[in-house]
Amino acid sequence: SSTDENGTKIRKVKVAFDQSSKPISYIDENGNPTGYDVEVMKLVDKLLPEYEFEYVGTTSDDLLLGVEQGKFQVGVKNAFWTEERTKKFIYPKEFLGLSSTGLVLKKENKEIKSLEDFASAGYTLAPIAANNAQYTVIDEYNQSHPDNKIKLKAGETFSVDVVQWVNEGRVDGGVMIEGPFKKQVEEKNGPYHHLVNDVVYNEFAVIKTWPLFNKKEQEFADAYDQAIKQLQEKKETNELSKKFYGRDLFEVLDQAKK
Amino acid sequence: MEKYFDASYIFKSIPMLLPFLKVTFIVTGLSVMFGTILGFILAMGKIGKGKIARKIANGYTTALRCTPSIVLLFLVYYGVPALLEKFSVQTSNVDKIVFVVITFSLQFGAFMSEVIRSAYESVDKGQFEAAVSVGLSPFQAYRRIVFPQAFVVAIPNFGNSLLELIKEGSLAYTIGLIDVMGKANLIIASNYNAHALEIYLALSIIYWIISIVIEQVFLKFEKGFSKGKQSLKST
Amino acid sequence: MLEIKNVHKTFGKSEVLKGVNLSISKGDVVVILGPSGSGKTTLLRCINFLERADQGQAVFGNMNVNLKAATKKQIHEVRQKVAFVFQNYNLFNNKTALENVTEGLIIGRKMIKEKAIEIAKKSLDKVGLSDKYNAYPNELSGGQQQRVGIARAIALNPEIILFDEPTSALDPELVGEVLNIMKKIANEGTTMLVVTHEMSFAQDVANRVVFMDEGTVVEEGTPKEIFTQPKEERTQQFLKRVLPKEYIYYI
Amino acid sequence: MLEIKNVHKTFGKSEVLKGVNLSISKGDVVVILGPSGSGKTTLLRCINFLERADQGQAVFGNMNVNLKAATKKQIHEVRQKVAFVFQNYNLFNNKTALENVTEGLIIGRKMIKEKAIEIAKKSLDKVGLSDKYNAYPNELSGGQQQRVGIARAIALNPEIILFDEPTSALDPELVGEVLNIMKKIANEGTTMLVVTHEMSFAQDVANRVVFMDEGTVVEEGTPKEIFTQPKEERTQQFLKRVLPKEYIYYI
Amino acid sequence: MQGSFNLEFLVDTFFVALSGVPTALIITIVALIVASPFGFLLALTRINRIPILSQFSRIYVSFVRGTPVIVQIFIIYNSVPLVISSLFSKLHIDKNVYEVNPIWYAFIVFSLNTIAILIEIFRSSLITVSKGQLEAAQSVGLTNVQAYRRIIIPQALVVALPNICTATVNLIKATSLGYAMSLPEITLKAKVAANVGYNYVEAYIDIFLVYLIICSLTEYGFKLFERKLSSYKTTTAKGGQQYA
Ligand SMILES: Nc1ncnc2c1ncn2[C@@H]1O[C@H](COP(=O)(O)OP(=O)(O)OP(=O)(O)O)[C@@H](O)[C@H]1O
Ligand SMILES: Nc1ncnc2c1ncn2[C@@H]1O[C@H](COP(=O)(O)OP(=O)(O)OP(=O)(O)O)[C@@H](O)[C@H]1O
Ligand SMILES: [Mg+2]
Ligand SMILES: [Mg+2]
Repeated sequence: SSTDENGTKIRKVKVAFDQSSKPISYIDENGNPTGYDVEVMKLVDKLLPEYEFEYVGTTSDDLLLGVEQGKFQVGVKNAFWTEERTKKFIYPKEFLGLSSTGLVLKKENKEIKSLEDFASAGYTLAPIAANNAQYTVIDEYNQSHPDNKIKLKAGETFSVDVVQWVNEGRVDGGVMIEGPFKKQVEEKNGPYHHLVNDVVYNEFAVIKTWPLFNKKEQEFADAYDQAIKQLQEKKETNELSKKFYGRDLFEVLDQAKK
Repeated sequence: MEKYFDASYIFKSIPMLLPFLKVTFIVTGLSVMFGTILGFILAMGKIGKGKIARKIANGYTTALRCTPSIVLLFLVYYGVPALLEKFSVQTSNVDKIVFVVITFSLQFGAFMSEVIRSAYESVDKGQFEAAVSVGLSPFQAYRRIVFPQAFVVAIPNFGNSLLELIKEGSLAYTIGLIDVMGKANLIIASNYNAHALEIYLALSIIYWIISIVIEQVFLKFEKGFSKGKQSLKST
Repeated sequence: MLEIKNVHKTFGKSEVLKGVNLSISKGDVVVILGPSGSGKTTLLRCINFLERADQGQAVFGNMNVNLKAATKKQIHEVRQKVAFVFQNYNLFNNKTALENVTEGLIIGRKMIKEKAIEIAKKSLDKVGLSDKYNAYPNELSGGQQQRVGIARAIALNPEIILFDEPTSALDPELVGEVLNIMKKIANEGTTMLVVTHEMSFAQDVANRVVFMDEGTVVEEGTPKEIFTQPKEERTQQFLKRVLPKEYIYYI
Repeated sequence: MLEIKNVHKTFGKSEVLKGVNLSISKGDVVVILGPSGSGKTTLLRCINFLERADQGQAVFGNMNVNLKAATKKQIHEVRQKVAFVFQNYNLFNNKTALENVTEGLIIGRKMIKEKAIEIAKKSLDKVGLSDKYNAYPNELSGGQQQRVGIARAIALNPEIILFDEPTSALDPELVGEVLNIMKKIANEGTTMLVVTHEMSFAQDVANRVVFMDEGTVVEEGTPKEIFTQPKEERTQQFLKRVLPKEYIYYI
Repeated sequence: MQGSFNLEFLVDTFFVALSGVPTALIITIVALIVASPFGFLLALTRINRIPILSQFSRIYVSFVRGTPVIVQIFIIYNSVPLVISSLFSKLHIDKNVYEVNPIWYAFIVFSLNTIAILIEIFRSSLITVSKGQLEAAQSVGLTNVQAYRRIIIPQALVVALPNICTATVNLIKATSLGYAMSLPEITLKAKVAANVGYNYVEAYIDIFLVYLIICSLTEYGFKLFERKLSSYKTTTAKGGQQYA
């Protein structure tokens, strides 16, 4: 720690982010960290003069372990809330953002609106990395619907290109967050814009996302809560949601799951 | 497949990938340096008379030969800090490249110990005997006669191990190191996972060229150093 | 000049040398004969400390050494006096013919380079290799390689040269080449202890022939004595088997 | 029995055989002499199609073969008539002595196993190896290995056996062993063509000696003719260099 | 680590990891079986310098040996289905390429990889058998095929075996990268188990142990086999290469 010109103590903290999860958190062409989660944290930093944030890009495996081990004080990676994680991390009181999570399907399957529908149809799902909370979402669904399970497979993020896989029929559906889907398919210069009439995105939940704090960082988490409240009141998070996800998800906050 | 494949991504991504070879080379260079030192120590254990040293050196080699790099990488990356914390040594400020280098030094040391041992043993015992019989001390005999010949034998195997190391080093992306492989994954992520195939093709071209260059360089080395080396005898 | 007393050597369980005694005067050429496995090579190697004897004494001139317990310094001294010519040459593969010869002089004897090269050239000339100074061993024929081995030994100006079957790795046509060189050196008065199967060499050059079997000296004498009137039955048997027909009339 | 006409063979740019003619009658033992590189090995190999000649004819009994253009079938037939004994034995390392001999009989000749074993044992007995049936090559001494090679050749009951320096890879003590066997076989009337440096064998056993140099037959005749009155200068030179002193009086 | 070391998890997950062993072994065995004949034939094309084919196998070997396995996996995993499905649609074969188990991708990747490794192994071991062995076989009347089958290959195999052993161990290890193809092998299974309670260190220790066990058993097995195969060599005195 060091001191600023006013003599207040400044504490340096490491903020880990998943570096390959555009548009939530990523490294832009110039090598700078950005994305919804990162930009929110940057605003938080501005409101917390006693902290100085340093952003460390990494993989989500490393992020989870690094925060747990204390290598990083906090980590952002579009993290959902799960029971197991509360044992390893501090969840602050206030969430960081919202994530529209949905199923990517072929046009002809657009009637499938929920995980129940998907499971009853007996469809195959694109693999999800085991440490991704989407995996937990599906897993939890399976546990609460033992008679109507979804075929869940663990895999590797880089090798799974959900839109392409669904379109070519390698799988019937994949879990995706709305932001990337929009950027990929719906935007004019998106790499899969030509598939805009072939695949659909059916939201099945809006889920709150959280920063994960190291267990020793209760004080820091409290400071974060203060700051994020101000930001949400000033609607700054809404702006960022529009910027990165193309939609103000805070409009549907009332439907959001924890 | 035309729908998904766009060769222009290959050419676009190569210049983006190349600067990150620096990281790959740093990891490789440091691992070669430390690994070779470790390899020497292990090889000495294997060659020497000490039974325990030999057992340890051989056991170490077997264990590392039997461990996938990715597993070793994770064990070092997660295990070493956990272990050090028990002795209240803080590792949170240590760059992850350090763990990568530790991992591959450990592995390269195992490779090298075999390279060194077999090179040493390939030099006929008579060479040493002839050297001492013309009045060289054992140390002089090793330095001037045995080692230079062993070195020539070791060159191609060293080259192979080096190639192996560079390839295995690509797995450092799994802990988030941004070398060429890591950068490739960042590019893919910035395309929202689209066009991964093209990026990987670009990556494989880069690796392939490096390997060809290294192979050629080592062939040159081998030719240059093998003056007087006896041609292969038929058995 | 060289006296060896009661040399014993065991490998694992087999006793290879069972108390060998030998004495060689200055200028002598002594040939050791004996069937394969009788311990000839082992004896030479013990003399030069390439193998540690289990027991035994050696007297080199006025220097008395325990073959079992010699110190590093003593070994070094012995090796200055004794040169070894190997059956399979053992030239330094990474050195040219000239470097093979200078190596022992410059590094072992700490001679200055110019001097060493001069001596090396002289001894290579002596074995007829004036045109091969810069050839690497693998560029030389077997006979040439063995001659470099001999040049390497004589350049050290040793008091005695040990030869271990110096021609047995050579093609029949190259044998003559090497034997002629050895004769020449013998005639110059160098003391030599030679293990060989070349009976004609033994006959023409040796002052004394030693017949070994099963780790002991069975019989020794002048070539004439050994070849024409061997006393021991074992010697007779061996010679009958080894000597070409032309010699048989001797026996 | 065997007649060879105008054999030519070139390796790269060097012409190794420059039109060799040779004729061998049944029961003959012909020895080929000649300096290293004169093409002796190449000639034998061409006869057995281990090397393809560039030109030439061979007549085996009543079978006329073009050495350049022989068909697979003809080659197979020739190899049934001609056996080869290699300088460096070339025993099948992964087969026992007995299997080395039966291999050609069972697989090459399609003989039933029992018969083949019977024949193989007989020929191994003939070369004095009745106690080594089940030994692998690396368990045999050089002389024993070469004798297995000979047994392998004679078991095929060939019309002619080609020997390529069958003793030059042997220790001096083992040479006699093999030469004796060869004499025995020669005395039984087997036709043999032998490349060798063993003058005493040539003298004792050969009906005819052929001297080759630089790819041609320089001179041929009875051993006596060649050894005592060589006509060509090149033959004289060669013999002077190769013959041991004891023979020199011949010349 | 705040969460202290979880021994119970370590033990439980060991068996989870162990349950991935059959997958790893099946891939290894299939790859070896598929690759052997190709590797052998291509090695022969190199030894005999068959035009085109020998150049092809050289480039092929160079590519496979020059690029990381993980990159090869990504390439195959991304491209094979595309190629096949466009092929099928051109040929009007109405079959869904994508209903395949990911293990098929593993078979393809590792077989292609192993072919290259085996080409090199076979090539180098075949040239250690001296030409004289072939000539001797010919001279007693064996055909080339017979000579290879009965004399050359048995001898080459002995030389090749240590290298085949290394290749096999490397192959088993490389299957750990199957996670990239969602292949439920040792590593992925343990990782999924670890995910529940974030017990990664324990999981990786388990994975390490499992690989250590199967790879050392493999090495041991090969050693036994080698001893049997080289019975004709057993009496070779291995000169102690220790320097005095
Ligand atoms: N390093 C060793 N370890 C074990 N036994 C050995 C060793 N060196 C030699 N022997 C054995 O000692 C015996 C004598 O060997 P030595 O080489 O002295 O015989 P030799 O008379 O020189 O025979 P040759 O004429 O065959 O060279 C042999 O039985 C040999 O097997
Ligand atoms: N495969 C080959 N390729 C090129 N040149 C060869 C080959 N085989 C033999 N030669 C050359 O052909 C010449 C004759 O060789 P060959 O082996 O027939 O001689 P040789 O009379 O048997 O000699 P030696 O007594 O040394 O065995 C030599 O100059 C040799 O270098
Ligand atoms: Mg000896
Ligand atoms: Mg020849």
